[in-house]
Amino acid sequence: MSTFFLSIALGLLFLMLFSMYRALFGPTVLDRLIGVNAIGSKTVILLLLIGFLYERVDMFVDIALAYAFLNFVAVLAASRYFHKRKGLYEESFMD
Amino acid sequence: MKFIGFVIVCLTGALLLYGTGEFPDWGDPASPASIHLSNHYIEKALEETQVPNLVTAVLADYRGFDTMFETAVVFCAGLACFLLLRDFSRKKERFYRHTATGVILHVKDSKKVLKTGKEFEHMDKDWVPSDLIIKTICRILIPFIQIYALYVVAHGDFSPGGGFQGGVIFGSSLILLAISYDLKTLLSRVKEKVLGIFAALGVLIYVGIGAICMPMGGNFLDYVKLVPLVPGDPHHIRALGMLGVEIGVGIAVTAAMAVIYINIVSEGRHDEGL
Amino acid sequence: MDIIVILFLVIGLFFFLGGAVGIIRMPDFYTRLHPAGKLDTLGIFAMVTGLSLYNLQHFSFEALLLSAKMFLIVFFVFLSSPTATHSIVDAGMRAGLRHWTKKKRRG
Amino acid sequence: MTDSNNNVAKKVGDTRAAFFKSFFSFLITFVFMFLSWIVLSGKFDPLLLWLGGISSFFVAYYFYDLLFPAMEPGYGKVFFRFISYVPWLIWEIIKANFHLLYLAFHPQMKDLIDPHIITFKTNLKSDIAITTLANSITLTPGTITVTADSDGVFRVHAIDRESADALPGTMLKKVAKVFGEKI
Repeated sequence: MSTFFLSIALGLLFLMLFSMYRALFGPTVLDRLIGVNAIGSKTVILLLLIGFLYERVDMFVDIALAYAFLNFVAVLAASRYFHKRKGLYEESFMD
Repeated sequence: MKFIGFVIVCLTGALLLYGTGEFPDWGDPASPASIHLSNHYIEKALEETQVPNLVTAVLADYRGFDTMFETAVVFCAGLACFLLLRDFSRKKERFYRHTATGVILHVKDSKKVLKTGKEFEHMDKDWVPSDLIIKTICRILIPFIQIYALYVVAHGDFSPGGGFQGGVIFGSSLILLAISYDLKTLLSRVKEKVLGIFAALGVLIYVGIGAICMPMGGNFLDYVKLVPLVPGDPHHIRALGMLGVEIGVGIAVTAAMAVIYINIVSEGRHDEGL
Repeated sequence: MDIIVILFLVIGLFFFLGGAVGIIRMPDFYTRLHPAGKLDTLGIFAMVTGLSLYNLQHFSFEALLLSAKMFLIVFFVFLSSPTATHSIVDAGMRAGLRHWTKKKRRG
Repeated sequence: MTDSNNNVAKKVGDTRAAFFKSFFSFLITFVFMFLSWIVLSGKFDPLLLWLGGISSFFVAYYFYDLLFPAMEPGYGKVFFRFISYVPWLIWEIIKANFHLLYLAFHPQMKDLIDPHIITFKTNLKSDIAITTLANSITLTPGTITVTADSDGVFRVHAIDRESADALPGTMLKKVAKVFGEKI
């Protein structure tokens, strides 16, 4: 079973690359924010899987929960920042 | 002046980099730390301290001084932010908002002051009303985040948490309150003065627990000497001492986080903030 | 039991894959949020369900509490994820980003 | 810190009824906090239980008006109706997710989607009902709430016609029923 968990974790890591593309090359700032948020939600699961691999789930659940909190606060703070400061710019869409 | 600062920073960095050359390689099995210290910690920590989490045992007991000064550093960071950024000067132009109608008044004369309260309230130039959904959801979530933060502080010896982590989460719950409503709501709940007092109080708890050990006949932070003061099983005295220390760290970190956030986000003016 | 767990995990991974592909392929910022916010939420739900079932295999009271703790993550994500999505959309709207429409592409 | 509590008490009129109202919301917050402490902790050590009690008291004392700002009589009923609403919502989410998956993997995806913004007005009054509806709309794939203000006006970004047609419809009826409001 642990091999299976490992392969699922590797799959998640692979999927993070997709979001990483958005986070790095996203045309607008908010696209980057989406990418970061998506990476965060995958990391929560990744932490749980690592916990099962090391057989210390009780510890890793705490870390995952804290990570979810901090991810939420970070996204909210970043978008609130753009509510106030008009630091966004309009760009042509990628068709 | 800027140039001199740049040179000093570069020189210090170069000195530190030069110093790292003398360190043993990372994970070197022949280094003194791996031969004597680690083995002792790993083998003896549980029976000596009765704490299941090795990291906490090392952090709050064997290396208690280190953690104490880390807490002091966090406190100093909060203090520095306050001293550098806090702006007590009166603003030349002020904006007021009529609560019932939403009409905005722009007062240019710095001497005229409107009474704020039920009818008028202070506001920023770039005021953004707080969003209903974010407000409601954060209102529901904040108590749960806080109980989780306190849980992390209290379970420092079982779970990966501890004072620093719990303090950061509690501080972020206060920050969430400031984000979802506005900074004034946070400041009306938690006064700036209270935050300052709490930041100092946290460090005081840590140092105080260390200092009480000395009149009891031990060294600084020698938890074993606290046995006559604390009821309960004397074997767990080290765990209890660590718990007290963790609570102190948690209080200091929470208050320092909030102070840093408040001062940075409003540039020291304590207005609407982010 | 293992089969159910594997099924849940694979379904969750599939949702995550859909979200990742959607983030890459969708034409503009608003449409990208659709797969990012929702498919990830359901992916977390499916995966945590699977993992907590796996955790319950050696049944005891502590394992039950641990699974409940895992579901706290789901509870939190179900509250927070739509809020985060909404707040990002709101930021985009206030910044005046126009949304992609079919007409615009034709003209 | 205590100032805010005093302010709240003064605002309501400082009568006995207001005191009981805030006391009840304090008590309920305390119970909720203690339950979540037990779930989080999972240990029944007396010391840890005492710490949990103290922590719950602390949170409930200073932040009791966050979780339940106004204590109304029908909260218990609302809670149970809300619990019965959740499985329906999850089922809707799962159904709609497959639609979104189909869209994401479809080769000619840009011909299928047709993003547009719809506006509709509801008669929901309370903040929590509006928030529930808005978050349910956002959780259901294909639609994202853009703004929802306290008058009950919703602006929703929908990814295609099919998901837009379903709104407000059944979901509004269910939410209104949960919180006992008229549609």
